[in-house]
Amino acid sequence: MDLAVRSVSKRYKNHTIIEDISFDVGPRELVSIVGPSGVGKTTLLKIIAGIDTPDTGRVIYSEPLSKKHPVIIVFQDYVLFPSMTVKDNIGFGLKARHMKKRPITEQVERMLAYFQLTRQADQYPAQLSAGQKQRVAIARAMIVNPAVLLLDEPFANLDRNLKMETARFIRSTQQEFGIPTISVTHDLEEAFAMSDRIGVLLNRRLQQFDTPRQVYFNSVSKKVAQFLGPVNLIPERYLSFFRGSPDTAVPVSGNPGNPVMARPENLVMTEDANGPGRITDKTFAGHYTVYNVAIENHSYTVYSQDDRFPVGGRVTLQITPY
Amino acid sequence: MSWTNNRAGRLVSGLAPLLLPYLVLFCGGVMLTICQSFGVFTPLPHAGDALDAYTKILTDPAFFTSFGFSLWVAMVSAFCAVAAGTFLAYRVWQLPAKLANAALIYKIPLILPHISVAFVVLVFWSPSGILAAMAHSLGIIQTMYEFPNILYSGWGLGMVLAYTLKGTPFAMLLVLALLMRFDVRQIQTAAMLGASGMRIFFSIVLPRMAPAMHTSFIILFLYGFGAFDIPFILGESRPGMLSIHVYNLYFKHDLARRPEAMAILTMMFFFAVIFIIAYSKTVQRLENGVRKL
Amino acid sequence: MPRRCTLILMLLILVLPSLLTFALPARAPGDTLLKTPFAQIQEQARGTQVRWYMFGGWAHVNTWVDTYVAKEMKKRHDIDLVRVPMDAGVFINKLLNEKAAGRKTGSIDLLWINGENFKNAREADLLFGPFAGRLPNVQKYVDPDSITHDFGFPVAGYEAPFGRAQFVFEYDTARVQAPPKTIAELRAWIMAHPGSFTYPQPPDFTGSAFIRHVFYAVTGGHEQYMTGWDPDLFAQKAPLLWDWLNDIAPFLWQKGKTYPKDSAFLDTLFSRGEAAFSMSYHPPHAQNLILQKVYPETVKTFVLDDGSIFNTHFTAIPFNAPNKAGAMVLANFLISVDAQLSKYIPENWGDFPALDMDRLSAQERNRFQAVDLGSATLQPGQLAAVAVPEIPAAYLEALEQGWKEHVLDK
Amino acid sequence: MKHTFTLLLLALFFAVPAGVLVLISLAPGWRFPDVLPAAFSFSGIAFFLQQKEQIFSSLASSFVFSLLTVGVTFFMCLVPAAVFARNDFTGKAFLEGLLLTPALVPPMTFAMGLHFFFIKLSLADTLPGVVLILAIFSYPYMFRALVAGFQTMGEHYRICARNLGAGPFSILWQVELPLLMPAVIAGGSVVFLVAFSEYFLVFLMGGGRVASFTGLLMPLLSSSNRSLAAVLTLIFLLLPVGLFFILDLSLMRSFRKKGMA
Repeated sequence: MDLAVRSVSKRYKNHTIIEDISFDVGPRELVSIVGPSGVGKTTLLKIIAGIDTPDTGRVIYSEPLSKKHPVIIVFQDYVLFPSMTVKDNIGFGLKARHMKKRPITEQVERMLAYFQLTRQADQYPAQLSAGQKQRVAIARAMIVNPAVLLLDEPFANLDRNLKMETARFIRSTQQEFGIPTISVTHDLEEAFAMSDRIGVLLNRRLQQFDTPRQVYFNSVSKKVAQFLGPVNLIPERYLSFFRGSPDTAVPVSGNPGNPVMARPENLVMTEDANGPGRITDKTFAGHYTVYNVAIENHSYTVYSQDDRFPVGGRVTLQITPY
Repeated sequence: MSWTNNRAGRLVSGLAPLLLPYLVLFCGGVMLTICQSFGVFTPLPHAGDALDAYTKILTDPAFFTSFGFSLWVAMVSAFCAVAAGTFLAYRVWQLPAKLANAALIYKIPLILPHISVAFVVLVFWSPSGILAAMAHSLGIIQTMYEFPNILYSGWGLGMVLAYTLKGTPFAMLLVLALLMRFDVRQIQTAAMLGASGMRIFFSIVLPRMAPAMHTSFIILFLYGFGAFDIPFILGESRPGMLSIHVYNLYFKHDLARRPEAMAILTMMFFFAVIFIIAYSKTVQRLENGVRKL
Repeated sequence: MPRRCTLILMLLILVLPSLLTFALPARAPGDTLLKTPFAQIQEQARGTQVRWYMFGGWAHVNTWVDTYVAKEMKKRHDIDLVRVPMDAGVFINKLLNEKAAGRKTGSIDLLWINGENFKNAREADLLFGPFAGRLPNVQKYVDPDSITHDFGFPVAGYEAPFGRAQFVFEYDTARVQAPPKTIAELRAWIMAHPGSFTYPQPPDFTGSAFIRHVFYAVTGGHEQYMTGWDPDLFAQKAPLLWDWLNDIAPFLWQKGKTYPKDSAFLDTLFSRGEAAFSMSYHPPHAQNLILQKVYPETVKTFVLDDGSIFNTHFTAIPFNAPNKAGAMVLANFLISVDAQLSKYIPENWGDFPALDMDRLSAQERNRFQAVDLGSATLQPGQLAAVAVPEIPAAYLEALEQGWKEHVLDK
Repeated sequence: MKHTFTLLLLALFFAVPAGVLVLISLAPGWRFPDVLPAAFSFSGIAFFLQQKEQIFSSLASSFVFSLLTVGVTFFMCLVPAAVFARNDFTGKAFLEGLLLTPALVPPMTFAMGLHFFFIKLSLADTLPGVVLILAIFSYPYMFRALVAGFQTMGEHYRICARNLGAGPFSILWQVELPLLMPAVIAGGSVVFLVAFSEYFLVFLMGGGRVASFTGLLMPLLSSSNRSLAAVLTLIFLLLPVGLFFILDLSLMRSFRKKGMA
C-alpha cells in the first residue's frame, strides 16, 4: 500500500487552513509532517483518514480503502474508551468487525505481549500512565491491520524523557508491522529520529518534503531553516572569516547570491589569540554550551562540548559538515 | 428514500423521536384545551357561542381575584426560594470538603413530594402546631389562638411557605451546579485586591450565579402559578388558586361547564408562554445579550 | 443515526402504549346479569377483581375495607378487592366523561354513594340496575320501605343499602363542661367563645349536613320540605339560614374567612384542640378515634334537641363497570350480617347497620346488642328520639350552591 | 464558626422537619401545648402494618410507572439529544426553547385537554396513559441532561470508534452510552422524582385505576391520624434515598474506578 496526496486544500468559513498540499508515502515508509501548532496538521490528517473532505485535491491510495483496508488514526489524547478495559479497548476494532471471541482473544493477547501490556490487560485507561495509554492506542490501531496508520501528535502528552524512547519504539513497531505511517507533530527531534521523510508545513503550505538530514541541513528557505532550529546566516562577503571547505557551506535555496546557512553544530570553535571572533556570551546548557561569537558586527551561535572558552576570548570559527 | 440523504432530512429524522410526541401530545394537548374552551370537541355538544366561556369568566370578578392570588403566591414563593437558595448555595459551596457531605441534607425536600412538604408546613405552622407549642412553652403566647395566623390569613402564606421550602433546595441545586465550575482564584484575587466580603459576593459571585437564578425563578414561579398539589392541601376557602378553580370546574360540576375550565387553562397557558418570553427578553437586555436560558 | 433505528425508536414509542391497553379486563355481560340466579353470579365472579371507588379521607374506614372486607371477599368469594380513594363528585364526573366518550368498559365496579350524587348519576343514566332487589341479603334482611328514597330521590333498586348514618356533634368534656342543647344555644355558645367553632366547607357531606340542621331549625322544622322541591319556599326560607350563618361567621375559627375543607380536617382541628366541637355522620366515630388514640378519652358525643338528621348510604354499580357480577357479590356481602356487625363495632368503624333488626334471628340480634359502643357514643334510644329525615336532593344542591354565594363569597 | 452556622441553618430547614416526622409517626396523640410528645405509641406503625399490602402495592405501582417514565424519556431523548449537541442549524435555540416548554407551563393546561381523548383512545386509566403524560411533562430534564452529556463527551470517541470500524449502533451502545451514564443518571433521577412525587397527573390520567403512592397519601395528609401520614411520608423519603444510595454505591463506584466520574 502506498498513497499520494495531491493538491489538497481546505477552508473553513473564510479562513484557509491548508493549501495545495502534495506529497506521497511509499510502502513501509514513515513520514512526519512537522509544523507549528495551529497550522492545520490535524486537518490534513483527518482528510487523509477520510474523516474530513478536502475542498480541492484528493488522496489517492494504491488499493481502495475498505473495512479490510482501513486508515486508522491514533489521536493526540489517544481517545481510549474509559468504560472498557485495556483488553476490550484493543479488541474493539475486531469486535466491530464481528470477529469470533476466540480469535479476538488470541490476537489481543499477542498485541498485549508485543506492546508489553500484559500486566495491564484488565485495567481501565484511567489507571494507566501516559506511555501505556499510547501503547494501548497504537495496539488498538495495529490489531485491525490498517492499510495506513496516522499518528496525531504522538509525543504531545508524554514526559520529555519518554519522547525519544517512544519515537524509537514507534519506528521499530512500524518496521515490524510494515505499515505506511504518517505522523504529524511539532516535536522536531523525535520526528527526525523516527522518520524516513519529513514534510515541513508552514504558512498553510508544505514547504519542503525530504529526508530528515536534507530538510535540516539544506532547508529550502530561511523560514524553514529557522523553524527547524537555531541557524546562523552568513552573508557571502563574510565567508572569508571562516576557515574550512566552502563546499559544505551551502547557500540558502542554492542561490549563489544568498547568505550561507550554518547550524550552530556546523561551526567548530578553536582558541586563537588572533582569531576574528570574540566570545561575547556563554550559556551552560547541560550536555553542550552555547557561545555567542561576534565577528565584525555580526553575532553567531556556536554549540560546543567544550565549556572552557572564556567570555572575551578570541576564537576562530570553522564550517564543518555535521 | 432520498430525503434522508440531505442534511435537513437527517436532522428531522434524528429529532423525530422527540418532535413527534412533542407535537402530538404536548402541542396536541394544548390545542385540544383551546378547542374545548371554544366548545369544540367537548364531551357534551356545546350549544352557545364559541366565546361564551370566556365571556363568563372574564365577567366574573372571582376569576381575577384568583388570578392575582395565584400570581402573588407564585411570585413571593419563587422569589424567597431563589434568594434563600442562592444564599445557602454560596454558603454550602464555601464549606470545607469534609463538611460538604453533611450539607447534602438540603436534598431532603427535593425528594419529598409537594404534598408531603405541605404536610410538614401544616405540622409546623398550624395554630396547634409545633411552633405554636414552642411559643407557648417559652411563654410568648398563652393560648393557641394568639399564635400568628399564618395558614389562614387570606394571603396564602401557608402555600408560600410550602413552595419556598420545596423550591429552595431546587434553586440551591442549580446554583451549586454553576458554582462548582467557578474558579475560587477569582475570589482570592479579589480579596487580595482588597474587596470586602459583600463586594465580592455582589460583584463577582452573584453575576456568576445569575443564569441559574433566572432559570430557577422561571421554573419555580410557573410551577407555583399552575400547580395543584400544594393548594389542594393548604389552600384556603377563599380566594382560591386558579388550579383549584379549574379542578372544581372540571371535576365537581357537570360537563356543560367544561369550556370554562378549558378557557381558564388556555389563559394560564398563554400567560406562562408570555411570561417566559418576556422574562428572558428582559434578562437578555439587562445583561448585555448573554443568553441565560 | 441512520434512518432505520430512528424509525424503530419512533415506532416503539408510539406502538408500545397502545399494545398495552389491550390488556384490559374483558367486557362484562350486560343486562342478562339481572336475570341470572345469584348463585351463578357468585360463581361467575370467582377469581375476579372488584374495584370499589369511595371517599378516602377516613383512615379507619379505609383500614376496615382493606383488612376485613378485602380478606373476607378473598376467603368467601375468591375476589380481589381494590379500594380506590376518590370523592363522590369526582367519580360521577369521571363516569360522565366516559359516557360522553363512548367508553363501554370503564374502570369502576362499585361506588359508595348517596344523596345528590346518586340523583345526578341517575339523571345522567350512569348506573346499572335495578340490581338491589337481586341481592339475597337485601331480600332477607332489609326493610324495603327503608330504602325507597335517597334524599327524596327514588332509589328504584339502583343502589343497595350499605349503612345508616346519623349526625352527632363531638366535644371534649375536659374543655367544654356543658355543650349547647339547641341550635339557639349553639349560636350563643359560638358568640361567647370566638375562634373555636367551625364546620366543614359544603359540599363536604358533613358540613352540608350541618347547615341543613340549621336550616331545619331556623325555618320551622323539616316537614315542610318533604313533599319535594319548591323554589318559592326555598327563596322565602333560605335567607334565614344565610343570616344565621353570617351572624356567627366572625366568631368562627379563623373568623369565618376559611373553613376546613372536609370533615377529616375538622377532626384534625378538634383533636389538636383548635376547634371545640367536631361533627360526624357516624355516632360511634368519636369512640373509634379514642380507640385509635387520636382523641383523648374525655371526648363525648351529643345531639341537639332540634333534631339530628339520619340517612342511609348506599353502594351502586356504574353502567360501564367491567365486573358487574363481582360488584353485586361485594354489595351483597356488605349488607350481610357479618359485614354489618363488623362495621358497627367502634374499633372497626362504628357505622350503624342498615338491617331491619326484626328480620334477624334472635341470635343475630344478640350479636348486635352485645356490641360495646363505648362511653363516648350515645344510646340508640337517645339518637332515635331526635332523628329527622334528609331533605330532598334538590334542596341540598340549592343550599350548597347558595352557601358559596351568600356565605363564603359574601 | 461560619460553617457551623451554615450547617445549623441547613439542619433547621431541611433535617428538623424529617426528624419531626419521625416523632409524629411514633406519637399519634402529640398535641398542643406539648413541645415534645407526652407519650409514644406504635399505633401509627401498627396501622401501617395493617395496611401494608395496599401500601406496598401502591408503592410498587408508583415505582413501576416512574421507572417506565425514565425509560420512555430516555428513548425519546437519546438520539435527538445527540443531534442537538452535534449540529448547528438555524432556529436551534428557538427549537430548544420550544422543546423545554412542557416542563415550564402548568401541566394541567395540556393534560386536561388530552384527558377526554385519552378516554376515547382507551389510554385513560391505564399504565401507558399515565407514563405518557408523565413523560411529556418530564422529558425536558432528561433532554437537557443528555444534550449536556453529549456536549461534554465531544465527538472524539465517536470519530475514533467509527475510524476503528464500528457501526452507529455499536458506537452508541458500546462507546457512548457508558460515557453518558452520569448524564443519564442525573437526568433519570430528576425524571424519576418528578414522576414518583406527582399527584395530580397520575390522579387525572390514572383515574384511580393506576395506583400511586401519592394517591394513597393524599387523603391521609389532612386526616386526624397524623402518625400514619408521617410514616408514609418517611417511606417516601427513604425509598428514593435508598435507591440513589444503591445506585451511587454500585454504578457510580464502578465509574469512579474507571475514572469516569
